[in-house]
Amino acid sequence: MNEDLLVMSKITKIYPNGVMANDKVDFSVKAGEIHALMGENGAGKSTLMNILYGEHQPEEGAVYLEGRKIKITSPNDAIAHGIGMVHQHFMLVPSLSVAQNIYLGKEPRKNGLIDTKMMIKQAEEIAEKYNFKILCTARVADIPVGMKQKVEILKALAGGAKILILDEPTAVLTPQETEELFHELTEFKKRGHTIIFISHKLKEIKQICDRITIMKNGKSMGTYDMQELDEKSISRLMVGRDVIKSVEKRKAKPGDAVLKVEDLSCINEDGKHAVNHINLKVRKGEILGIAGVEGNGQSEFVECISGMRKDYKGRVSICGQYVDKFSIKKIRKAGLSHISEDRMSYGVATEASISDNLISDKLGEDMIGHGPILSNKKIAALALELVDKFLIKCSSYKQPVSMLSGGNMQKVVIAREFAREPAIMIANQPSRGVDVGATEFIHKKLVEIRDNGAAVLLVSADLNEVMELSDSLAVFYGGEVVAYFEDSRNVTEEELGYYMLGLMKQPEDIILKLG
Amino acid sequence: MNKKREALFQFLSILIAITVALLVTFIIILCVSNEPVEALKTFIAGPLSTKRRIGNVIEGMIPLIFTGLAACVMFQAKQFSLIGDGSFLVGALACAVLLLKLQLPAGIALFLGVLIGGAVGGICAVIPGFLKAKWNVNEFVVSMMFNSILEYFTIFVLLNFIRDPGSGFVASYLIPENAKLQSFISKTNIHTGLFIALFMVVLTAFFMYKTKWGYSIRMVGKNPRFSKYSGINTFAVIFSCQIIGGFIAGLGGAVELLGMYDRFQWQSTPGYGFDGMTVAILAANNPALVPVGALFLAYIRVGTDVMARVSSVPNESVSIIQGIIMLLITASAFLSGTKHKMVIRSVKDEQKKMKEVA
Amino acid sequence: KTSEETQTAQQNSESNEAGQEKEQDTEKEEAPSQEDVRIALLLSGNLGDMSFLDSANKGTSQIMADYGAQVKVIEMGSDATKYETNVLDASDEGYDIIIGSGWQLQEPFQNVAKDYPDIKYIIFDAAVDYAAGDYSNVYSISYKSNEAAYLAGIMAANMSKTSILGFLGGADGAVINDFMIGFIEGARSVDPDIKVICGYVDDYSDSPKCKEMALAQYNQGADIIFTAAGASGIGTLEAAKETGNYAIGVDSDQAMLYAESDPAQAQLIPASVMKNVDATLVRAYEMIQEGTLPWGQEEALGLSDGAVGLSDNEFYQKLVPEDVKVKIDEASDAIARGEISVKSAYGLTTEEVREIINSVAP
Amino acid sequence: MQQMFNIIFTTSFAYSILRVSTPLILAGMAAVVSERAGVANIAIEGMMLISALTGVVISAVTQSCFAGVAAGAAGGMVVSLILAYFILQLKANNIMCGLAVNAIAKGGTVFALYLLTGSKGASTALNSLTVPKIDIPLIKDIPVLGEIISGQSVLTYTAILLVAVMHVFIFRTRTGIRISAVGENEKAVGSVGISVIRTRYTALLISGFFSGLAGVFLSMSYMSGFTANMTSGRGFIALAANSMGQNTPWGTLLAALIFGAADSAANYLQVLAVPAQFIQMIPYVTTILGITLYSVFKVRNEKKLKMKMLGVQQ
Ligand SMILES: Nc1ncnc2c1ncn2[C@@H]1O[C@H](COP(=O)(O)OP(=O)(O)OP(=O)(O)O)[C@@H](O)[C@H]1O
Ligand SMILES: Nc1ncnc2c1ncn2[C@@H]1O[C@H](COP(=O)(O)OP(=O)(O)OP(=O)(O)O)[C@@H](O)[C@H]1O
Ligand SMILES: [Mg+2]
Ligand SMILES: [Mg+2]
Repeated sequence: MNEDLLVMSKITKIYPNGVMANDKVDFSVKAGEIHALMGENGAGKSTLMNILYGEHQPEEGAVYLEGRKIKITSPNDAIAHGIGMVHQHFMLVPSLSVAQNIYLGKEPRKNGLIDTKMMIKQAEEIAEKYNFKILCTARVADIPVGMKQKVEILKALAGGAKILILDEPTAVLTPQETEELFHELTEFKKRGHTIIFISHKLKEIKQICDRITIMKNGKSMGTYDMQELDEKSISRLMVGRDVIKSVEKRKAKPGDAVLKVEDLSCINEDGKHAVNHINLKVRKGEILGIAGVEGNGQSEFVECISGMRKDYKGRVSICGQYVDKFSIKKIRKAGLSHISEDRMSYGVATEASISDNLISDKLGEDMIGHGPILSNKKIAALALELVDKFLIKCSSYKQPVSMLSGGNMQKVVIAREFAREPAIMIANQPSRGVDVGATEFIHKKLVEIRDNGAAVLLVSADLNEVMELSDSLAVFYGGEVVAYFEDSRNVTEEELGYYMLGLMKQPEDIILKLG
Repeated sequence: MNKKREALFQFLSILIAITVALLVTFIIILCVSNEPVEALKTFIAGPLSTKRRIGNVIEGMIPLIFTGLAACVMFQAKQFSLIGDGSFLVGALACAVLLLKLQLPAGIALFLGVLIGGAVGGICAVIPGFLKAKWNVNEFVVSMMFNSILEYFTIFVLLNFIRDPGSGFVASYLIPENAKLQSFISKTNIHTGLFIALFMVVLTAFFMYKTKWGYSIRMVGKNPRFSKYSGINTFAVIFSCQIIGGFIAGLGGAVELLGMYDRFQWQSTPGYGFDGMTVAILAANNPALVPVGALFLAYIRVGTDVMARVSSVPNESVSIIQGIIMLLITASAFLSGTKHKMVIRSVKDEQKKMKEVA
Repeated sequence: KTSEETQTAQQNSESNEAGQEKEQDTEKEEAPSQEDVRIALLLSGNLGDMSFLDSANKGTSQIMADYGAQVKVIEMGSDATKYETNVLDASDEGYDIIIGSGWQLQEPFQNVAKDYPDIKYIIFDAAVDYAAGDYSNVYSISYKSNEAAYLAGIMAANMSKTSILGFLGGADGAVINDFMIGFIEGARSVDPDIKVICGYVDDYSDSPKCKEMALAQYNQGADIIFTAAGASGIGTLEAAKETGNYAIGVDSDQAMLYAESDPAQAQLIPASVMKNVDATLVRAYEMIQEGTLPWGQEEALGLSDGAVGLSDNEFYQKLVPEDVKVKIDEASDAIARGEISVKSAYGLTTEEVREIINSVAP
Repeated sequence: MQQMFNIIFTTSFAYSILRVSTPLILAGMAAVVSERAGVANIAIEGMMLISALTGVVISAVTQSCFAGVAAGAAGGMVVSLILAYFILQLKANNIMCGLAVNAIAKGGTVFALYLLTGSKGASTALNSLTVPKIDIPLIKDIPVLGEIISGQSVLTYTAILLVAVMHVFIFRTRTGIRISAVGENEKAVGSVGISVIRTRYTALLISGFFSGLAGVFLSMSYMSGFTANMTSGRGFIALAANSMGQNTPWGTLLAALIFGAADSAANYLQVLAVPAQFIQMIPYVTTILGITLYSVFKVRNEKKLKMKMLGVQQ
């Protein structure tokens, strides 16, 4: 256990755009440990792991496995050496089934053709072995995000990985799912596997990791035993200052309803009733949190009220004005801002520059130019201000967003949606994949606009986040509201968990108060 | 790596592509000609050897600029529509019909003729554009099919409405002289349509990069879901960008007719729509670079023509050589290795400097 | 007369290759002497049209072979904006004679020729407008293809069992319609009630489509199809073979194309309507040498000049019944004497053409 | 109207549909496989042209029909290999490369034809062979159907057989699945250790193979020889068929048949006293209508179904 199983030595990586993402990084893991890799957004964690997995080639440095120098020039080499990786962003083929995705590249065959039956059987077996509940015949395009994450993990496991790299696997999981995953990971460790675990959630890291390596600005800040460090010192090493864990906020003074939803129902692409007769209002100066296991209608609900989805029944109004027939442009004009949960698909245009991404919702406004004309000056000023204010780590606002780290992409979304003072802010998983410092910042912002009189609808799979930020709280289960707490302080995490899993439901009259 | 170096690299890799293309060209010429050096010389220098040939290059550029711009606007929104080809044809047809059917006074004739060409070119794009925007019907297929329909339509109109039976070949009556774009450099056919083309370049570049609508078009091309989410009317963008493309191509058709022809005589598309796609790709979809792409294409066309004319290189090698140059010109991987090494060196230099400072 | 033409045609195909060799020879061995006449042949399209461009090329090749003239063939493709430039370029490059093909070169020739009075211009299958200026250095050849097609019509109507004929043209234009109208008139002169299915391929190189259209015509009862569609026309010939019907070729003796490679195909082509561009170019060159060419004029050459005609070869002899041959010869003489005047498509409007088509539609 | 029906409801018309469709089916398969791999193959047209000539020349030289067909298919594959090298290795723009290959094919085939036969128009001087037509034993005796289905070219039957093979290949074999996956998310495929480039090479090779067969069909079955530029845009129609067929082999087959039927109808309806141009438009109008109706129904149905479910819920 004391021998280093895998050593990465003096790894330097420079991207074609000249960003030095890794600067002579030393990194080593021991056999049978769970090793945490932490650092701010853009610190170079994903880059280092992508190098280990053969996706990128380093400019300098070497990798040693069990003392022997190995060459990894493609994921194929990495897989051959028993390294598996779960990427930060999904690497799935949407039109293929879960089983096909898991066995992509290693499909079982009979008579030269793929043995689909066998493949599904094997997939079911492995899912069962690791206690993951997924439907192996479903198309990946149709399954919720949390389930996709499990498919990713199974994919790596089915590949026979001895060393498993998990790049923020919990960012899209519910607490329960995370717990399950952790359980499996510890099982895994017992069987002698080694795990490299990237996460921004200190609690998780503390819970399961044996050792931790911290990165900052492309350099390693050293490796420590988990016991050596408390949460404070970790964040100090990462960010260079203490991060206050909980957001200070005054008690809410809710005013009139800003967003009102009346009897909303919708059918999703699978033909299921994703949202069922929901009545809900969000008041001026309050944060209404929506808790729930992913896939219980939150996504569809947000899509309906933000105008992304039109085929629903029911009415939505903002500031007393019915908006359900409005175009998205008009809905936004009526005062809605919307942080999308799926930043890669909706939140950003990765090929476009940061500034282009920051102005996409402001075309009707003079802040980027009069009438139909764009003003480069105004745009530059706005972009500089937002990059500065929202701490987006980039070399220039003209950089394409694709060159940013995941967390910094999220900050671009946040910056755009906060740039105007919204009447109602829908924040769907606002701090997903964002480092502690930035999470704190986003939370502060949400509270700030609340205090300035905006209504905030917060949807998050992160229970801590919902409980900490929300003034009042609703729980979604099966497309319905199953619980409503006018004061979120009146509920415990455990109690919430029961509602989220559908084990309990409040009486109608309490829920009706929400509407 | 700084901007200057980046640009230098871009330039170098294009230069290498051209050099390789010329080398391959030379080898081909070597096989088919008994005076290869002479032939290659006429290919490279031929277009510049006389005023008329320089004129040919510029004349050849004009329609390419229009269809190149049209392709740029549509490609920017990731609309892979071929409607430019049909719009060019029908734009010219509409212009001819208008001028032949109405006796318009001098100044107005030209203006209206070009404008109607654009308008009808835009109208041609309505069906493929609408179907794509509304029901997501593949615009490539629809525009391709629609172009064939437009071709037959053109033949029909030409034969039945504007045909001059006195002309030995199928062609319209003579276009009234007062509507024509006059050539302004003696001994060439370089006509005032060049200014319309350049004006359109400026206008399109301004539109794409300096207006909100142009911005919307670019964003829809980069990520339509993102655009929709941001409140951009993706239906209008997709619909309009094809109509704008059709409009510009239609203008081009009218300008080409009024500048280069005495009669309308096309019975199939002259193919400028496809050439426009090539130009747009060469220009990396940037309207401002379209004249450069058009110039390049026109230049190699005239070069190969001259070569086929004055040397013993057979005519068929013209399209072979043009094809090879096109194959190589966008090949971008030539220098990528070297470029990466240069990036690394410059980053390290910077670091060293930083250390020295510290 | 016709058999003479066939011979020339055959000779031409041989001399074609000889010409190629000669071309290289002259370039290698002897520097072009001062006396060599330099000729440019400007084609408003590309070679391989299996029609009048190929035929013109054959003619100039023969001039080259027989008279030692230097010939440069320039294929100008389909972009009409290039034509005038090419004429100008050729004029500047000091050719003695510039030959151009077809109506599309009419206006370029008109624009250029008057500025180069020392150069001789010949345009064939079209004519410059002599009223529009001083074109005393331009000679125009036009062909009365309708006359030859008339003979084909007589032949077809006599040989048809179904009384339905077919015509497939390359595109709806005067050059093609001239064939069609002559064909229809000839057929009607035999049988006023005869039906002719007329179609246009709208493409001169889509032989599969032409074949498909020809098959459709055969299936609808036509048993002889006259095709004037350039290289597409090959499709008609093949359709004939596939259905065991007859087809009539155009421009060159198309039976001879197959005489060796595919005799079964040749057996089904009783005749082709010839437009002997090659012969007329050679004739013109000879007249230049003799000093008898009528510069500054248009000559409309027809049957009597041997410029057009029906091909006469072993297949014609074998396939066409004697009495029909006699009728054809009679008609040919009558046309030559001016007793029959065949309607021409030149100057007809589309509507008038359509009326004619509809009048014989089944 | 009556006249129209008389013309269309004949066995010879129905028989012609299969024949007209065959090159589209084959080229359509070429489009299916390349499109699935995420490389729009504009060069099918050019590959067809090159193969058409190659097949004719080799069959004339060897006097073996099979050798001709094989050489044609191989010709397509060689061209696709070159295309793949430029697109995949040199990272050249694939549309540009496709247009370039088409230009080269157009000039190159005429040039080669001239060198070989002295004609720039057609290969009539070569004694090339054609693929035989065969009767299918039992079916040929069925009254109407026999006349329509039996007696087609071997290549026509091969084409239909190959559609079935392609279906199995794409949905049931490793390579097939990987080709589709690469087209959808190449990063995902690369991250499981499959070479993206090699997968695309394979797809383009197969695409070349089918383009080759399509070309050979034109010159060795449809026609019994090569004529310059004889493809006349069929490679592009195949792209349309593929798009109408939603990138699936059977769908593309159906689309090709629909186009073929419309095209045949246009050929048969030339006798009608309607301006020929309007008749010629039929296949293109049909295609646009077909592809539009498909999309409209798809969108409408989904929405209707959803709203109906919501209504019922009430
Ligand atoms: N493909 C790329 N091209 C250019 N630069 C890149 C690319 N990917 C990442 N970078 C840059 O490299 C740096 C490190 O990025 P990396 O993705 O490794 O960060 P990270 O530590 O994983 O951050 P996060 O927690 O946000 O995921 C960042 O500055 C980023 O902008
Ligand atoms: N179909 C989908 N539905 C919802 N979300 C999706 C979908 N596909 C992808 N995503 C989003 O893509 C992202 C995948 O990356 P991930 O969230 O793991 O990165 P991250 O850890 O947040 O990034 P970083 O740490 O670099 O900021 C997730 O935010 C996930 O919500
Ligand atoms: Mg990362
Ligand atoms: Mg991250």
